[in-house]
Amino acid sequence: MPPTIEGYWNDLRSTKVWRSVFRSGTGTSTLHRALAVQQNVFLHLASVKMRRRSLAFSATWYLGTMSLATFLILTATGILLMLYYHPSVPQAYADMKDLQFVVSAGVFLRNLHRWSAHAMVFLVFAHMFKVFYRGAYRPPREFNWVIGVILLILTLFLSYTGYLLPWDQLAFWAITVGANIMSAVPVMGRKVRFLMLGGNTVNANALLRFYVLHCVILPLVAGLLIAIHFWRIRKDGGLHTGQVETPAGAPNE
Amino acid sequence: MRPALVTVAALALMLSFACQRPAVQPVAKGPATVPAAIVEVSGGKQVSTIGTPLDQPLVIQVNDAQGAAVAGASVRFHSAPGVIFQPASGITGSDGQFTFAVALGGMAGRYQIVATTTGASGKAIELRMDELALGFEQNQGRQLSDLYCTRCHDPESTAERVSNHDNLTAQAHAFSDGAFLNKMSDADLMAIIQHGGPALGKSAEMPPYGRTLSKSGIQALAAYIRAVADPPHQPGEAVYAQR
Amino acid sequence: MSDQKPFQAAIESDSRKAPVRIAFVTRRTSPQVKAESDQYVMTWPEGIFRVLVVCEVLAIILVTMSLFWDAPLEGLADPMQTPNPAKAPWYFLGLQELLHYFPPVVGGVLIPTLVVLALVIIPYFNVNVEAEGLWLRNRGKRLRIFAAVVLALIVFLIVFEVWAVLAPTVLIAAAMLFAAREANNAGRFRRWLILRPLSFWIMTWFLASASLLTGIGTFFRGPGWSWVWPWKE
Amino acid sequence: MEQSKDDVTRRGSFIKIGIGSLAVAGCGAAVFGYQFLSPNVLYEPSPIANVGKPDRFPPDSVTVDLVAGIYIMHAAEGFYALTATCTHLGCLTAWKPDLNIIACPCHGSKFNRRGVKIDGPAPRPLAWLKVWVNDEGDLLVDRSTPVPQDHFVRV
Amino acid sequence: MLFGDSARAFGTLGVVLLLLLAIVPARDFFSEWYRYQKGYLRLIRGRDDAITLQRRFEGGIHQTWIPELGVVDRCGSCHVALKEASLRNVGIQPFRPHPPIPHSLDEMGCVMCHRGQGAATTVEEAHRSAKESEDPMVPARYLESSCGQCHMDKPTGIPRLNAGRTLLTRYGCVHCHSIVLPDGVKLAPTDDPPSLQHVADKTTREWIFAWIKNPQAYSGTATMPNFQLKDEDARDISAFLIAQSTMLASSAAPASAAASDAAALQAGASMYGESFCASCHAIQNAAGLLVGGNVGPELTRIGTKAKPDWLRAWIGNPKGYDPETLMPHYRFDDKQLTLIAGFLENKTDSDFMANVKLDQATPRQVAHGKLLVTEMGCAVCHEINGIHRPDNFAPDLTAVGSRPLAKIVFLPEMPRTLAAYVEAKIKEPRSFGSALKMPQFNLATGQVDNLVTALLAQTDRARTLPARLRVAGHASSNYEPAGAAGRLMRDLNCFSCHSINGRGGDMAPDLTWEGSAVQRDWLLKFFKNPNTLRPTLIRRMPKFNVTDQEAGMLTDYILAVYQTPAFDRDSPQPASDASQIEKGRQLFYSKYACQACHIVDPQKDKGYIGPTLTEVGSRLTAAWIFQWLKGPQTLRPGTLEPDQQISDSDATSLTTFLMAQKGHAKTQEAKHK
Repeated sequence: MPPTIEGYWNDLRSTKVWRSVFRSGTGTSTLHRALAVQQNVFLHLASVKMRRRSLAFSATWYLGTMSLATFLILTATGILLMLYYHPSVPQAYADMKDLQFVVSAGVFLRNLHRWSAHAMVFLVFAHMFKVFYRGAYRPPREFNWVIGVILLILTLFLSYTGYLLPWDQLAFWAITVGANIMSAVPVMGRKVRFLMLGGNTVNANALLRFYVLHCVILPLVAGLLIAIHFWRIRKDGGLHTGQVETPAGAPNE
Repeated sequence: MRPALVTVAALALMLSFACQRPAVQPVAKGPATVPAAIVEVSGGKQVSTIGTPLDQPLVIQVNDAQGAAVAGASVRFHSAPGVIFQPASGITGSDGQFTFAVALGGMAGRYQIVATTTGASGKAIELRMDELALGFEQNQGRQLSDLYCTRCHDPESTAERVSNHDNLTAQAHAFSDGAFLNKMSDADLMAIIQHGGPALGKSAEMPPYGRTLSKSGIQALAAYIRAVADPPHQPGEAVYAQR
Repeated sequence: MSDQKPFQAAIESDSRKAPVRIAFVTRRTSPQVKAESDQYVMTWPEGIFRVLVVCEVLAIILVTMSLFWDAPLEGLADPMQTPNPAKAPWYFLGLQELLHYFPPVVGGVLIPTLVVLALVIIPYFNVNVEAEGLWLRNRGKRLRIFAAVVLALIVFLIVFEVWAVLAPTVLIAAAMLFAAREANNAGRFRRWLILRPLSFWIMTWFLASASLLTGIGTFFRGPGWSWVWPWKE
Repeated sequence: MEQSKDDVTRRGSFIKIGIGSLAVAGCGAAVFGYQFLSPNVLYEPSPIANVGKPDRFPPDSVTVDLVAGIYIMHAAEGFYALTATCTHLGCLTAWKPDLNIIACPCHGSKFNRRGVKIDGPAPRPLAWLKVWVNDEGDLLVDRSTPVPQDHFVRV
Repeated sequence: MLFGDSARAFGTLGVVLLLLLAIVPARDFFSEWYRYQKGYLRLIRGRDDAITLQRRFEGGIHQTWIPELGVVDRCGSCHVALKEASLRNVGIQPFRPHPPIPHSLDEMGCVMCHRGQGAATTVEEAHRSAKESEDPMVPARYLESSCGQCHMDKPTGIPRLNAGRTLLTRYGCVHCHSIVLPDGVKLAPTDDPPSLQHVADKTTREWIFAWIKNPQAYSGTATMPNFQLKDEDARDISAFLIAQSTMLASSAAPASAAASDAAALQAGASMYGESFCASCHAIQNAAGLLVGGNVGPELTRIGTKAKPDWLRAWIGNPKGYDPETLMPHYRFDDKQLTLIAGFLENKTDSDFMANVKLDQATPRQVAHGKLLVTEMGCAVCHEINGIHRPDNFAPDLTAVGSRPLAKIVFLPEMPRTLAAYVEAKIKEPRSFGSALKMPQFNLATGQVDNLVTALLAQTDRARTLPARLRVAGHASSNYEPAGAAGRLMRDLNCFSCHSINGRGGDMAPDLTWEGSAVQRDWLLKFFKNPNTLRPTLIRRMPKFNVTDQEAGMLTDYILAVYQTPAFDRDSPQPASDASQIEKGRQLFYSKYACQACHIVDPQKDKGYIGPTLTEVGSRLTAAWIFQWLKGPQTLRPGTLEPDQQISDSDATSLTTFLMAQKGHAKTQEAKHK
C-alpha cells in the first residue's frame, strides 16, 4: 500500500504519544465510540448514547448548543481584544480606533465579538422560551431551569458591562440610562448603583469596574454555571425528547 | 372604412408638412453664429493663496470665426480637482461674455483653468488660463517682497506706493520676468538677495539683505520669485490641470 | 405498542409529588428491560457531528455579519452632550419603554423583579404540571376567574395608558376565549389551543408583550422618546 | 450493498473535507493570530533624541540626559554620546564628577568617560551612539544605532 | 436536509466557513493605505531617482506619536512622500511632498495644523470624519487658523489670521462676544464707539434715524453694523437717544456765523489740506473715490450730520466732548476755526435724509425706544444715559473653533461644516432667524474669510497645548510721559500716530530714541512748521500751531528723555576734511549706491524710498547717523533700510559726507520759488 495521507494519519494515531494523549482507540465499534465520549474531558458531560428524538432539530433547535458556541467565540475573541485594550479614559476609545485602523483583523475581531454578544443574548432568550414551550423545565429539571434563568441574567449583565468598554457616546449614555434605571430600586438602588459605578457618575472608576466584571468575574461565574447546567442535563435524564407529555385522553397527533 | 381614414389622415399630414416647410424659419437654437474661439477678457494670471477665491473674477468671451461676439454659447469650466467654480457652466450674454469666480485648490502651484464651448460640428473649443496659488513659503516671500522689493522691482505705481523703478540707473527686473530670472540658479538668486548686486557683478543699487532678512526669509523670497515667474520656471512647480 | 405483552415496564411520573421512576413488576417475574435500540444513537459521532454542523452554521452567520457589517462606534464619550434619544442596549429597551409608561419603581424594579421571580418559581409552582389544557376542567369557574383577572389587567393598563402592552393582552385574551369554546368539531389549530395549559398562556402573553415593547423601543422611539416611524428619516 | 458502500466512502470523504477545511482554517487563524499579535504601530518614544544646541554643552563636559538615558560628552575631539544603561543587567548608571567615572549603582561596574569598563561585572563597554547635527543646528542622538568607539562629531 | 446527512453538511459548511475566514486577511490586504503604498511604488518606478526613493520608502503603517501634544498621526501611511523634496512636481495626492514650513513634521505632526483624524487610516475617516464630535480637516482656505493655536504674535506668512484677529477687535466683535486667546489674553476692542450721552449736542434725531437704518448709506466705511431696523423701531430709538442726551456746556460755545461764500470755502479747503486732516479723515472726491486716511470717520457728509455749533466746539477742543478721542487738539484761532468748520459744514448730502420726516416724539415712543435699546444691546458699545452696559451679551466665542457639530443648528442645504456655519453666521446672521440679535456687518468676502480664520483658531486643543509652544503677542504698553510735556503730548495726541516705548500708532516714525537722533534747532523748527522728509508720503504730520514755549518744552523733553543707552548723541563728530567727505561721496554713490533710495542732490538724485537727505547734516546727530549706518534695525526695529554691514571707516566717511549736507541754501531757494 503506497503511503497516503490517511496512512500517515493512522500511523500517527497509533503512536505511543498519541495514545497517551487520546486514550481511546481508532476503532468504529460501539465500544470505541463510547470511549471517545467517556474519556474526553470535554465530552464526558454527555452520555455515551443519546435519544434519537432529542437530536432532531425540532426538539431543541440546538439553541443551547448555539448559546454555548457564542460563549466560546466570545471568550476567544474577548481574550484577543483584551491584548489591545486599556481600561482607562480616554485611552479606551483610542484603542477602539487602533483596532479599527491599525491592528490586523482588529475590526473583524471586534465585530465578531459584538455581534456574537448580541447573538448570545438573543439565543439565550430564545433557548429559554423554547425550553418553556417544550415543557423541559418541569421536574426533574426544575433546578436546571433556575440555573438557566441565572445564566440568562448573567448573559444580560455580561453584555451590559461590555457595552461600556468602547467608551463612545453610545456606550456612555446606554450605561448612564441603565444605571439610572437601577437606581430606581427602593432603599438599596442608589447604593447598588454607587457600588457598581464606583462613584456617582459614569467615569474612569466605572470603566474599570465594568472591565473587571466583564473580563473576569462574570465569565468565571458563567463558566461555572454552564458546567453545572450541562452536568445537570445528563443527571436529569438527558435532553428533553421534545415529546409533549400529553395527559391521558387528549388527542395525540 | 378604416384604411380610408388612415390614408386621409396621412395625406393631410403630408400636405401640412409640404405647405409649412417653406414657411418655417430656422429656429434660433443656441448661438446665432457658430463659436470659433474663446478669448480671455480679464482675470488670467492672478496670484492667490491656496484654497482661496481669486480677487478678480475670470471673464471670457466667445467669438465666431469673424471675431464677433457669440451670444448664447454654452461654456463649461474645469480644472484640477479641488478647484471650485461659481458657476461651473453657463451661457454667454449678449456681449458674448461670461463671468465666473474661481477658488483655487489646496495645493500650491500653477492651476490651468480650461473654458470649453462647442464649435461647428460639435468640435470642442478650449481656452486655457493659468492662475497661481501660493503656498505658505511663497506667500511669506510675497509679503517680504511687498515690503522690501516691489518699490524698486515693480515699475507700476499705485496710489499707496509710488514706484522707485525709474529712479534707478540699474534696471531692476520685475519678479515675474521669467525670461531673465529663470536663467539664474537658485544659489545665484539667493546670493544676490543676501549679498547685494555686487556679489554677482551687478549694480550696488541692489543692497544686501543678508543681515536684514533671515535665511528662511530669503528662501521664501526666492520661492516666491520662482512661483510668479512668467514664463513659468520649469523645474519644480507642479501644474494642476484636469487629467 | 398497543398490543398487551405479559411483561411491560412502565415509566410514569407522578407530577403531584417529586417525580420518580417506578417500574411495576408483576408477581413471580423479573423485570425485563426492553432495549429500545432504535431510539438511541451513539453520541460520537452522531450527536457530536450534528453539534459541529450547528456550530459551523452559527460561525458562518456571525463571520458573514462581522465581515460586512461593522460594529457601531460613535464619537468619544462626552458627558456634556447627551445624544437624543439616549438608548440602553436593545435588550433593555423593553424595560426603557416600560419606564416611559410607569414610574421608575414600577417599570424599572417591580415588573422586572416579578418577571425574574416568576421565571424562577415556574417549575416549583406545582400547579398543572401534567400540562392539562386550561379549559378542560372547571370551565365555568375558570372562565369567571379569567374574566376578572383580564378585566383588572386591562383597566390597569388603560389607567397607565400602556397601549403597547394592552394590544397583546387583548389579543391573547381573545385567543384564550377562542380556545375556551365548546370543543365540538374543532379544527386542528383550535384543538391544539384547547390543550394549552395556563402557563402557556401567561408565557405567551409575556413573550408578546416583551417583544412588542422591545421592538417599539428599538425602532419607533426618537428624540425625547417620542414616536417616530423608522422609514421616515 | 454497493450503494451503501458508496455512501460510506462519500460520507467519509465529506468528513475528510470538513476536517481538512477546519484544519486549514485553524492554521490560517494561527498565522493571522500571529499578525494580530504583532502590533503595526508602536507607542514608544522615538529612538532619536533632540538634545538641543551644541553650545549647551561646554567643552570637556559630561551631560546626563536622564529622560533619554544617555550621556552627551563634549571632548576635545568633538561630541559623542554614550548610552547610560549598564551592559551588565541594564541599570541606569550615574556620572560621578568627583571620581571622573561612570558608576553603576546596582553591581558596582565602573566605566571611564569613553565608556570603557574599569571595574565590575559588566561584560562590555558602554555603547557609543550615533550623533549628528540637523538643519536647524540641533544635536541629535539615535539611541538605536551604536557606532564604533572613538567616533567623534565635530560641530 | 440540514441534519439528514450531517457528514455532507459538515464537509460543505466547513469549506464555506474556510472561504469566509479567508476574506478576513483579504480585507487587510485591500485596505486603502496599502493600495496607496503600492501606487506610490508604481509611481516612482519610472523615475531617475527610483532607487533612492525606493530605498527610503518603508512599507506598513507610519505613525507619528507626540504624547505631549496628544497627536497620533498616521497620515504618512498614505502620504508617503511628505519629505521627498524631489517629488515636488508630482501633482497627485497623496504623493506630494510637504511644502516648506517653519516647523518640523516630526515635531508637530499633521493634525496640529490640518486637523482631521490623524489616527484614521482611511481617506474618508481621516479627512472628513463622519462623527459629529470629531474634527474634519480644515479647508486650505482657513488653514492659517491652526497657526493661531500657538501664535499670538503676528508673524509674517499668516496674513489671514493676523488680519482676522485685527478685524475681530476693529469691527467690535469683542464688544458683545468674549474671546480669550489661547494664552489667556482677552481680546479688547480697538474701535471706539462714541458715547451717546450728549448725542443731541452733536446731531439731530433725523440723522440718527437715517444712520441707524443704514450706517453704510452715510459712510461706506462705517464699521457700525446694520441692525435691519423697522421704521417704527428706528423712530423710537432715535426718540429715546435724543431724550436721554444731556447737554454739555462746552458744546454750546458761541458761534460766529460761518462764512459760506466761495472764497471762504476755498480758504477752508486749503486749511483742511494744510492741517493734513486727510491723514486721518477721508472725503469722497468728484469721482466718488475716498481720498484720505481711515483713522477718523469719513467726512463726506459731515455737514448733514453735525450741528454747526458742535462742530466748531469739537474742532476747537475735541477732548472737551470726548476725552478718549484720537483727534489732536489743534491750536486754531477763531478765524481758522470758522474757515475750517465752514468748509466741513458745507459737506452735505441732501439725499441722505431726504425722506426722513419725524413727528414730535411721544413718551410712549421714548419708552419703547429705551426698551429696544436695552434689548438690542446698544449699550454694549455705546455709553447711554440710564442704561447699564450688559455683561455676557452674546455667546462666548473662546472655543468656537471646537464647537461640536451636534450643537449647531444648520440651515437647510448648508454644508455641515463648522467653517461654513461660521461663515454664514458672519455673512448673514439674520438668515438663522429674524429674531436673532446679531446685526449685519458690512464686510468684503476676504474679510469674512479672515474672520472665519481667526475664529477657527479658538480651539480647545489650543488651550491644552504645552505653554512652551505658545508665542505670546506683544504686550500693550501703558507708557505715559510725565509732567507738562506729557500733558501736552496727550493734548496733541502724539500717540495716535507715533509710537513711544511700545505705546502708540504706527502711522509715523517710532520716537522712542528720537532724542538721540535729531538736533535741537531742527526739531524746534519742525514743531513750528512740520515739513515732510519723504517725498512720496501721503500722510504727513499736521501743523498744530503750537506756541514757541510749547515747542521748546517738547523739544527739550524729547532730547532729554528719548535717548538710547546704546551710544552718546553728543560723541564728537568726525573731522570733516574734504577728503573724508569726498570718500564718503564715493561710497554713497558707488559702493553703497544710496541714491537708489535717498536724495542728496535734488538735481541729480531721484531715489525716493528713504527720507530726503539734502539737509540731513542739520537734522540728525553725527552719532546717530554713524550708528544707523552700522545697523538700522538695532535703532528702529522693522525699518526698511537694509543692514549693509558697513565697516567703521566707511561709516565714518559716510557720516562725514552726510553731516556736510546742510542744505540751507537750497531749501531757502526752493521756498522762494
